[in-house]
Amino acid sequence: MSVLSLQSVSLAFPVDRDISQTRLVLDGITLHLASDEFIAVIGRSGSGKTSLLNLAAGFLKPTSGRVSVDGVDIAGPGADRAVVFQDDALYPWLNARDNVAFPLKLRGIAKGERRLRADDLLAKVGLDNAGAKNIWELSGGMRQRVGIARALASDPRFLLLDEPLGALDALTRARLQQFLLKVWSDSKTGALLITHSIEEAMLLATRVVVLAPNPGRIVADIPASFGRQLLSGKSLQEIKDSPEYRRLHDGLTGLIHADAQEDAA
Amino acid sequence: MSVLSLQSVSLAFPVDRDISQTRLVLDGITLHLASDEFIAVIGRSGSGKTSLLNLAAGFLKPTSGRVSVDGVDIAGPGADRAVVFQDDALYPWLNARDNVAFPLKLRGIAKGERRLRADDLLAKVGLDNAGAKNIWELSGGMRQRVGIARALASDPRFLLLDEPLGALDALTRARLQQFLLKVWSDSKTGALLITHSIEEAMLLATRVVVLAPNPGRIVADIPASFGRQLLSGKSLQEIKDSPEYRRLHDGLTGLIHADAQEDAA
Amino acid sequence: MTIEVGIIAPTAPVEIQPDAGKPGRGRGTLPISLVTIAVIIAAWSLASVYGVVSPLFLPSPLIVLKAIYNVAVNGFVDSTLAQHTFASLLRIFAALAASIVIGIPAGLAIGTSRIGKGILDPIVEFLRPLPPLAYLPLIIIWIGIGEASKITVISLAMLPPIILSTAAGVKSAPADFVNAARSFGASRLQVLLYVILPSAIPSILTGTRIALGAGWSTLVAAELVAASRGLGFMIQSAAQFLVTDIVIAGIIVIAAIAFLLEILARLLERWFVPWAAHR
Amino acid sequence: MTIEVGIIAPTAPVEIQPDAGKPGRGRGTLPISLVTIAVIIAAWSLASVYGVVSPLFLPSPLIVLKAIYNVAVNGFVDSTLAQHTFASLLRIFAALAASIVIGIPAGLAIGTSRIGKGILDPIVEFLRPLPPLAYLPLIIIWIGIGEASKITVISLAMLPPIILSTAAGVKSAPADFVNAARSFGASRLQVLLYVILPSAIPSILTGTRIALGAGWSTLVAAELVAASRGLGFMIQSAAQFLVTDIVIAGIIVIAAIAFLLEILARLLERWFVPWAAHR
Amino acid sequence: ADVNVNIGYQPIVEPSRVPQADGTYEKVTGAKINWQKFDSGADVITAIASGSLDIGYVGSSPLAAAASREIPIETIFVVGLISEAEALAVKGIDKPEGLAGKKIATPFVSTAHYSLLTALKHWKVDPKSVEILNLRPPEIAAAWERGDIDGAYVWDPVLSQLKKTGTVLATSADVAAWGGPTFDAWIVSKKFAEEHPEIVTGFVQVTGKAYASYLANPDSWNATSPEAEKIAKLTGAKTEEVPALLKGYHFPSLEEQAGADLLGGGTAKAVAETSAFLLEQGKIPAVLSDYSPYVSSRWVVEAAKAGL
Ligand SMILES: Nc1ncnc2c1ncn2[C@@H]1O[C@H](COP(=O)(O)OP(=O)(O)OP(=O)(O)O)[C@@H](O)[C@H]1O
Ligand SMILES: Nc1ncnc2c1ncn2[C@@H]1O[C@H](COP(=O)(O)OP(=O)(O)OP(=O)(O)O)[C@@H](O)[C@H]1O
Ligand SMILES: NCCS(=O)(=O)O
Ligand SMILES: [Mg+2]
Ligand SMILES: [Mg+2]
Repeated sequence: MSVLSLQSVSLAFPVDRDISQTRLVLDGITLHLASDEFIAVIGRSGSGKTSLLNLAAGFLKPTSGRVSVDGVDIAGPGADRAVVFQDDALYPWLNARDNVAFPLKLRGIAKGERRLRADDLLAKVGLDNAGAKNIWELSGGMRQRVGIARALASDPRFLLLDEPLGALDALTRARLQQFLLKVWSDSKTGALLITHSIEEAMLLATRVVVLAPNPGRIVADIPASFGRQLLSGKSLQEIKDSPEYRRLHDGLTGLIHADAQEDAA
Repeated sequence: MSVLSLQSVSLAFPVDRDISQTRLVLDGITLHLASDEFIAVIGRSGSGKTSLLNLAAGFLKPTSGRVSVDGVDIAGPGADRAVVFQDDALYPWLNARDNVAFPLKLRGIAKGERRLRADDLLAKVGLDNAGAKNIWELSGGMRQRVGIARALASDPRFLLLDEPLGALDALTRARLQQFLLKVWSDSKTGALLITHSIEEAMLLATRVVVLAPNPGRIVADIPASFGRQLLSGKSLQEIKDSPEYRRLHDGLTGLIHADAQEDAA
Repeated sequence: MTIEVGIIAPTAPVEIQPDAGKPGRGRGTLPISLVTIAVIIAAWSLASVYGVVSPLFLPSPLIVLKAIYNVAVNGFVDSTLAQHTFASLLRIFAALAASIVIGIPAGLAIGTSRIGKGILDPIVEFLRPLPPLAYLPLIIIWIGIGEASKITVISLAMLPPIILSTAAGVKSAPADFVNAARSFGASRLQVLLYVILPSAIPSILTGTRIALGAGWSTLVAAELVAASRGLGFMIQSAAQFLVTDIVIAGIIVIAAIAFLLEILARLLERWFVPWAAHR
Repeated sequence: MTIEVGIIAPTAPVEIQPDAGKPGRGRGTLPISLVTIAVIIAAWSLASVYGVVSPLFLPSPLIVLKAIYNVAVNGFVDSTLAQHTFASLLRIFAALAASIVIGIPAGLAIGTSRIGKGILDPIVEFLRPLPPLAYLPLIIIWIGIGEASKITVISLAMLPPIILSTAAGVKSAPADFVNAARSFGASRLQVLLYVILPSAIPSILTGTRIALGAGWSTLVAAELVAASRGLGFMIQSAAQFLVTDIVIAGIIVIAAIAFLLEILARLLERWFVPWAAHR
Repeated sequence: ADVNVNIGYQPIVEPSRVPQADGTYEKVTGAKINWQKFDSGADVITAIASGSLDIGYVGSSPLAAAASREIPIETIFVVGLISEAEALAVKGIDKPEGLAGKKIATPFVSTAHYSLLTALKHWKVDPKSVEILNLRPPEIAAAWERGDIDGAYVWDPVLSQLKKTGTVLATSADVAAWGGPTFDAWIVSKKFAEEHPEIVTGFVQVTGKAYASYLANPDSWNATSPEAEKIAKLTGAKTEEVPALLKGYHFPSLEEQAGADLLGGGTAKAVAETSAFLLEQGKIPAVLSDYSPYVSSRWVVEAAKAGL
């Protein structure tokens, strides 16, 4: 079992052109993601969720602190941590299928095999017939799903998802939530999911982490088990009606609101 | 009072490089948006919501049918219809404030005045201190809010919003929903909102339009009054607990699901 | 930004037309271009008929046409037009091939690696402004008077635009594209080949088009040295004896070939990087 | 793609350093460039010391340095180095100004308007490959032997890269940017000035840098026209009498000036279009 | 095996173009000849110095410059003394004193440039009082046509173009008489001359023969003659202009070449004087004390011995 760790990590950006001045965006973040965990990160817009994910992915270097996998400091992005981007970041010169097959191509998998696997993944995210489409011919939600399929194709140890379901209608979203949950439990891929939906966080995650802004810091790290309940066949309505669910939902809402009040003060 | 009308509009895209073949994306859409209305469009990913908005905005020409404002065919995009884009489309060479002030600049408003109004709008979307920030220094949700503020700055007769709150956390989202509702009711700006949240559609719109895919067509156009209730001071919980609300919610969910079943058949 | 089917071209006059959504690439610019060319030729004819410019320096279109025919059939300075053209085309293409083979990797190195940039930058910046007429003697001394020296002179003119455009193209590759690839385990080479290179291709094509123009305009200088064939050689020989009709004929042939190559380049662009129009 | 503070440069060797997030623009390339230049000069010295190339054609760095000193103090062909340089700089800058004033609007017209493209395309495509050595007599017939003709020759070399890059920059402006502006009521002119032009600026800057190189490399040809001063004229005069040290001195001066201008261009780029690195 | 010979020529109208066109050089020397065209003597010198050329055609000015820089070359044949082929044509000036303040164009560093400066010296006109412009021949024609210049020291065919509307103030024949002869010559790289003396002799022999044939009956090389056509074809000149262009040079016979006025002594002196003049003009850094190593009458003598 692998663990992705952020230890006392902080991150500062320079203030505009004045590179001698910096603004602290993340402060003292410590977070461990084991490969059997599903962590959801929620927090207000601008609280540093994307920055946190960028650190875990290796796109940003922390100003202080360590980011490591199994104790070894990461040296930038790597095949063990696949990312689904907030802005899809699909390659316009490849069609939808080839975008999904891209991680397979990197591993030298043969063309026919690539095609099969990519089409399979596309079908799983509900895009059965979109393989030959150009990226600019896809709708916003379709692009997000291609991005998810592409990250899964790379078969990573950790999956880092930045609001991957943000542009989807309720039904498609619910289906993809189920799908992600299944991928996670089947393949033992540790997942770090950034979402703005408290409900989504609760239904998928084994732990919900709350980030408060200015500077971004972890104000709560709460275990949850609704995802496992869902997987074990419990109905959504049943789960949502349970007192634990209601309690946690209210608690998390309160945490984010509290932080907003403090903000206003 | 103005009306933005789509009459028997259909839209076809060429199939990849083979320009002799086309695929119908929207079929026989008729929709009238009066300036005291707030229409929410929901529908599955890829059902043609963005395409519909692009037609109304004048970014796309219909393959057949008419798009008009007060009976006059539109000749492309115009200052009467301001757009909030699904992918923000903010100008990277302008900072947040100047992006918001851009429509004011187009109208020749003096610099000082522009600045005041832009800062005011930024504050209203919860970005009090982000005016001087570069676009690439903003988080995804911050960018969306700048896009909303920019569209409002142009003081349009119709506001066309493509999933404007998709990247926002629940709290920020609720605040902005309130804000949009207030803008709409204060300024008599007709609003066309594309959203993937049935709840959001119901809470804001005076009419909820459901789009079914392949080809995109309107399968329901249902009046709603929860927004007015909210404005008149009724509490959110009270509204959500009302039987009308539950009924409509279930109805809309059913409509989208139905369409999905048909899809699978 | 190009006129696409069904899309109201953002800056074209926007009129909703009955055939708006129909397939077709929008009205072309060819008719307007043909009119422009006709106007220019007419003006030229008038200028020579009314003797605005002495025929010694601006022979009429008809005389130039005759000269082209004559060179094509009887030749000039010992070779026919086809032979001159062929000789020059060989040099241009050899130089183009060399510039691409050297320039694109160099541009990639400058754009992607600090060390590459550190080493190549001063070299490129030094080569860029060199006037061919100044270094011609040095080229002769170093590589003699054979084909190699002519191709080198042309290449030296073609390299900088290709290198600069490649480097600029690399810089325009979105960081997320690179990040994505690396998070899927791409090696540095794979990032280069599969992400940075494709991102840079539109820019490289623009650079290549600029380079081709630069190459042609260096042709006369390159063929000043010990050529016995070539359009530049032909033009130069004619110029020395004031045979202006042949000079203009040569210029027109060069322009015509360059024009054809440009059309080819645009077709390639449309075919191979359709996505460039959709960024 | 440039190395930004706190960002692991996607293609730079990725090592997490203790000072990683600290302000600073990453390690510069200057030291490497200086080493490169030193290596080249060393190789050059060795080549001349060991007589690999006859000193007549590759004088040692020391001799060239002396030549530079000598031309600076005593002059060559009746003018000092400062006078030659100043004369050429004036021509280059006048030509640059003219090319920018003509080329950017022309590029915008080609990129944004069907009629503009139809009219200008054939003209630009015709001008692009023209060899200056061939059209010099025509230039003289039309605009005489004064400064104007020299500036015209340089401008003709500078225009195509500027026009092409501007047009390419226009095409790279995302359609949504234009759509947004139009939906806020921008007139065509406003779209052009406030959206398309800024989008095209990174590309225009690249074009201008290519153009400057092309301008310098046309200098000798331009100064074939009745110049009595100028670096090109100096080089040409020296080359004819095999005064190779002066030729190389001239080349070095040109390269040095071009290098300074390039640095200036990059600073301008970094200062005025910081967003280009964040697309 | 065949010897490869690289010969650099200039597109100048002179009798040796005929055997060049006929392939006579190849036949007589038995070597494989690679003819390369150059537009100026300076480039020919560079090519010889680089080892790319064995034999080349240059004017006296570049020859003097090359010798002064001690490039290992040898003058083997004086093509011709430039006489009417180069001249100072002017418009609206009737005496040398009238040149002051006028614009006179000439291709810098050429034989014409040298002649112009020599003529001014002879007339005691201060060169600084004349505005001397650097233009190549086609550009001179254009500038004259436009009225931008008042005169030019240049060669044919541009010269005859200027003569149509101007007057001649001095020709190179005059300048030669005033002590500033200019001429064109064939040179050989010393290394090649040592390795293949027989080829050099053969080359001089064929060239001399062509000259003799022209000198024997100049008028038969008229506009419709095959000779004129061959010359035109190789140079780009118009066939009808060839006879006049041929008359612009004084072509010495092999016997004359060997004499004291030319390769036998006069040429070395002329090169020395040209060099001194170039030094005075600041064009070359130094002159040699003796230019005779760069001139040799050996080849014309041997060629003459071998008979025509
Ligand atoms: N430029 C285009 N060329 C071809 N097909 C296109 C193009 N743009 C959109 N489409 C197709 O039209 C359909 C509708 O797309 P649209 O973007 O309108 O969907 P949407 O309802 O906005 O979806 P989402 O909620 O995912 O954003 C999709 O099937 C898409 O593939
Ligand atoms: N390149 C940058 N330079 C300077 N500041 C930055 C940069 N990127 C992000 N920031 C700042 O860091 C803070 C956190 O940004 P981040 O994108 O991590 O937020 P987020 O939690 O993902 O928000 P959202 O939910 O809106 O996407 C913001 O205040 C933002 O302005
Ligand atoms: N007529 C002689 C020309 S040149 O060799 O001096 O260039
Ligand atoms: Mg984010
Ligand atoms: Mg959409």
